[in-house]
Amino acid sequence: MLDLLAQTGLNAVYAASYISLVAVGLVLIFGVMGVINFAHGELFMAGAYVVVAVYADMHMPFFIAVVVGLLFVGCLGLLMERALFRPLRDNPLGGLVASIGFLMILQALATMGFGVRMEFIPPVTQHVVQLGENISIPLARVYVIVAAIVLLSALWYFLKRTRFGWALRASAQDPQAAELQGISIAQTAKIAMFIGAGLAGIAGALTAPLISVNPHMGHSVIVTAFIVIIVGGVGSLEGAIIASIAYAFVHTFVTTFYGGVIADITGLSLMLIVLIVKPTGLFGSADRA
Amino acid sequence: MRKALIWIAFGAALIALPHGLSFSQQEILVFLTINILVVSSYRLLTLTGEWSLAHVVIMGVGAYASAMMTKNLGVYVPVAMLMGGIIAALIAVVLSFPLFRMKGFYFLIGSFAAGEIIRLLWKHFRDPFGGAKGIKGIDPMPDFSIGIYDFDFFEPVSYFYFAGFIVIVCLWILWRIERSPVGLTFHAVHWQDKLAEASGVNLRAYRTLAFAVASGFAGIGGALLAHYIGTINPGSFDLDYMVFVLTWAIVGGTGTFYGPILGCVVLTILNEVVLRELGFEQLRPLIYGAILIASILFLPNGLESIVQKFTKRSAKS
Amino acid sequence: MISKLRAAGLTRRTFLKSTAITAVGASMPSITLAAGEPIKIGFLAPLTGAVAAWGKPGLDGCMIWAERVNAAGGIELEDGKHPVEFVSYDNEYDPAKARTGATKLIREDGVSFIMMLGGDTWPGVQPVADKTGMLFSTLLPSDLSPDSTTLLAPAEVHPIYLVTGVDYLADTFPDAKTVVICAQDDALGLPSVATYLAAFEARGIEVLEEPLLFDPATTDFAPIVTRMLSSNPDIICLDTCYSDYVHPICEQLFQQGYKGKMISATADFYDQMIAKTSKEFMEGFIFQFPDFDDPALSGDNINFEDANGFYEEYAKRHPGQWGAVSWEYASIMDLWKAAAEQAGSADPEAVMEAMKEGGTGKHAFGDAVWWGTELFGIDNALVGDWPVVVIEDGKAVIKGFKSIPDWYDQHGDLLIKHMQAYNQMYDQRG
Amino acid sequence: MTQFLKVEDLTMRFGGLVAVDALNFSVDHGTIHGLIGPNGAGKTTTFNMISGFYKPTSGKVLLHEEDISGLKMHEVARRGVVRTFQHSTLFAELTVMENVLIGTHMPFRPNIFAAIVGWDREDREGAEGRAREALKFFGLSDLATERAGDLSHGHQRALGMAICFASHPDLMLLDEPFTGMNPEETRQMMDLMRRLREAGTTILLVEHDMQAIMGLCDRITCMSFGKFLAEGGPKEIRNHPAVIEAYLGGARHVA
Repeated sequence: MLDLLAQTGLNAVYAASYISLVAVGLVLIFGVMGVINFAHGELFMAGAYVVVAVYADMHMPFFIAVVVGLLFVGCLGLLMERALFRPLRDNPLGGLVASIGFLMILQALATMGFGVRMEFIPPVTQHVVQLGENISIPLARVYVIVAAIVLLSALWYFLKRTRFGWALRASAQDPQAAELQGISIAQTAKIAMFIGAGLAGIAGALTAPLISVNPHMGHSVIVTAFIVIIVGGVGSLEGAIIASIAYAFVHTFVTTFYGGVIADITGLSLMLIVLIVKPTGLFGSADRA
Repeated sequence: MRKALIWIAFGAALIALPHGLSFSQQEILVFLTINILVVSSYRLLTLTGEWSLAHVVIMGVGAYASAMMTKNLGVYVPVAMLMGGIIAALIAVVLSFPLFRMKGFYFLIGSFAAGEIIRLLWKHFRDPFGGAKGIKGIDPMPDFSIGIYDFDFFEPVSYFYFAGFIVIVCLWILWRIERSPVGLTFHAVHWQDKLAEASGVNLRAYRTLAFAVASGFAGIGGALLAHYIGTINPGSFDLDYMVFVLTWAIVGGTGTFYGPILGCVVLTILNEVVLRELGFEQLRPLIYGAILIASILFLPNGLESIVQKFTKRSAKS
Repeated sequence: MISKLRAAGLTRRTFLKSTAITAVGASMPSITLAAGEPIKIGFLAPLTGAVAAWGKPGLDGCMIWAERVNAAGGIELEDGKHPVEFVSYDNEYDPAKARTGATKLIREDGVSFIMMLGGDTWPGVQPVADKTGMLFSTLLPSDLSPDSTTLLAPAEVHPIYLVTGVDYLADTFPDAKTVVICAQDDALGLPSVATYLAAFEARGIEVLEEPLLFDPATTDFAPIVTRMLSSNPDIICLDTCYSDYVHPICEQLFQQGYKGKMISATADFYDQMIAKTSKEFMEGFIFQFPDFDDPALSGDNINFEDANGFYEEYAKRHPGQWGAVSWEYASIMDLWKAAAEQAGSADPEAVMEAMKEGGTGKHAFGDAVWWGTELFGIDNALVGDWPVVVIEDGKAVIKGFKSIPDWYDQHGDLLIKHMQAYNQMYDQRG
Repeated sequence: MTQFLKVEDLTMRFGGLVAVDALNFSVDHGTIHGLIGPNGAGKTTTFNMISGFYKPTSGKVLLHEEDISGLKMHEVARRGVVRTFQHSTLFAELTVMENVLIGTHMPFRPNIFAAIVGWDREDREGAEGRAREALKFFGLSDLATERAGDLSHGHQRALGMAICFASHPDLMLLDEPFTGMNPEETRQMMDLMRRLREAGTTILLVEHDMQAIMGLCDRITCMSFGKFLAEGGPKEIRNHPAVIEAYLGGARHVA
């Protein structure tokens, strides 16, 4: 029983890692751009397909594929910013519809380029770290966990310690005030979109060898990410990370002990309860709602 | 007088419409008619400024309720449809207690979560909801004759007349509500909720009223759908469908009563008729996505803004 | 107008003809095919969206089938040879769009036969089938019911063939006594769970836990695998899952150190599963869908026309896309073609009569009987032998064909018991 | 006679900050009552507590001896206490007429069923009549079809009051009604308020414009740093040493 608990805990840590990467990107985009990026799950998908192309098809090293995934999806983010969200800055619902349109296009492109079937990605490593008789974690999952910790720490440093980060946080809190202080909103929007999209892309790239890659894989990712950022409070990066961890643990443990559908219902119910008790999420403030 | 003539001509055109279409286009016309009710009722909800992602699931509540009533209790189909609408409205009232503690983005996602929970409950409880397979063999609307016309509700033309009649009655009610002091109060709640409240408007009550009325009509729409295709399942009311309703409303524009209807009609014809006829069967999602983006970029106020420009110009000249 | 005709006592058959006449600009159904005019076959399955993987590869297979048949001169009817042509309609796995598509294919395109994936989309099409008398086929026999006489399940008798795999397992490894089942919680997974439960019970294999149902939106399978392994089973049963789930589940089983037996309905792209785990781990994996280059499929008992050649062509055109649905639609066409040639007509009623003549039919995997009254309320499923496939040294090998009706004669009551427990009997599915 | 409006030990804390501290005063029926004090004295907070916009931390607001503190804004409004807002808080997208019609919400409560079948004609006509009356009273009749957001600043303030007036309030709470008005507009507005008082409406207003306050109010309550400072007629207040001290002291601090 103790083994089962420990193994389930490890499973939860992995889930928390990739969920938090996706959720933090979504929060960052919403904070700075003020739009709900419905296509975020498809950015995750795009990152996974980069690995299919670069690592599985072109046989480049996995590490390179992940970096390409980050850059490529980051650039997709820049494209979205320039072509969709910037012209629609005063039209948040328009941004929502545009991101839905973008989502459809990305899905269709993936289908055309790679087919409707799931993709094959050779395992990066088959090494399993044995922590006990019945407790183990595959090395590939450890990579994801480590990468998440490194990336999120780097992001934290960037946001709290650099001028860019300061500008980003300022414009997330109050765009008008930020503009008055001489912060270029266009500049911060670009940075936020690149980082936000890139995080989704790298999460997709890192997990690609571990999950089923198909054109519709983004759907369940975006649903999870929405739940997480609502529980954490929409404007809050810390909230998103803490909520990711909480959600991953609850969902993983309920899945293991009661079943997957019950886990989904539990996750959604928890989110509703949080919203009823504190309508702005655990770490959210009311003004950006 | 002239107005009456226009309405008569409009009615005659509607009656003649399905006879100019191919069989599959008649089928699409039936679904389009139902979707017009769904998107119009959605607009009523947006009048108070809140955008919900639960609307399609609540439409499903009406569909499930009506289907189960006819199947398990033998209720006469039109009565069951009305009851489906009422039950959808009641569920909306229940949901309003948690949901209207939230606003804006939180409401959007909160409503999504509430809808997903309902969908998962349908999936999880095979008895009575049929689980993932849903409900099959739903009683069709019983055929009847009105002397000059025999209704055979397998035929899309008959069902179009039936559904069209109900939808027009519903649209008329929605229009009356919007043009009444109640509708004005919805606008007030949207634009300045604090000032409205200071004038004695019970915000919560009006938000709930809009949510419940919109949900009731969505429920009737769901029931109309269920008794036509004869089967419903949790997947029939998923986020994809909701996204379509949302895009119809926004691409059409929600400033006017006819905006969302326009969006629904134009986008449905593009997606279901034009793109299929042109042979883009498997490319449709790509092109549809591009159309969404183009329309939102170049027509930020929706398709209705074209109509407005046109009517203004003709009013001037 | 049409409704008045109906009121005047129109039968199904004349109805089809009369609507075709009233259809403005719609071509006539192929019942009155001119000589040499192509026979149109409807393909009504998801081609876009999340379930497209169950339609698109089948259409690809049909295209190859049509080319091969047309190259050989087409289908021989009374009035001479006709080429065959597929008309597809993307139903997006939505019952309403399936209904629209069925109407279009029947009343406007004038097809003679419609192949569907079935499942959620069938109930939407059912009224159209009932009214028009059009002949339909489905891949999912759980769609069958006594209400629809013109729906056939001539290719895949999912899930009943699963019993053959369990039988093989029990015969070959009598020491394996315990099993845990996991399944996706939907129309595909549940009847399959009931079948496996019956098959394991028939062979005295203990099912250790309630089958673990997961939502089709699941991406991370580590928790489910952890749970399955916690009861230390001899066998893990993967039920009927999409390959999107079979692969990550196997990978997790491998990584969490599982060493026992595995049985599953499908193992599409098993070479990738081997690459993700190891040859040793996948050795002995039991499933039900052979590669069509298997020499056992060139045997005389096999009715699928040149299975090996078909596979070769498919693999050439769509590398890495071969799966169960790739051949199933085509195998239905083999059956249909034979029946149409026997009837000398493409008329749905005549073809169906010829197909079901004598209560037997030529199923892809051998001669079979039309069967299913007890389970489906109608004997419209073509059931006979089904192959048991085992992975040996990295390659799927047919280990033999086992008779499904024989199993049912012995253990039918078990199957019905478990089907009822999961609300999967035809009279419960309402 | 019972007290019309009485504020008892009213207190509001925001975190550690005490914005209003145990405030007591009362308003007599049929008077114009001013609430003044230097910046940050807690006038607007007091206002917000009376109107139900804030829930007081402690203390009571008694209307005809009924405690209305902590009620929602619309519940307070339905008891006859209707407020205006600082700045031009209006339904900017709607026409002037529609704005005032929303003000008639309470006397002519809309009913959705009557509205659908058309049995509310009397109510609609009544509401429209009342709205016209309100527009006429505030001299906005000619602008009825304009979009509220397009009005001049003075007209917007008047419209804000017209919305309030349309609901037949017993007590109007006016939040800085003269801000941004030129002397002529201020004079006209003062006349209107006197006419309101004659019609039996009680007015409680927060204002910075000392001249207007002194010329208009029957009684004035002065606050400073959240506390009650003094109360009396315009003359008493003008010469009250504590008031002078507060304003001069405040001025010094500001400077």
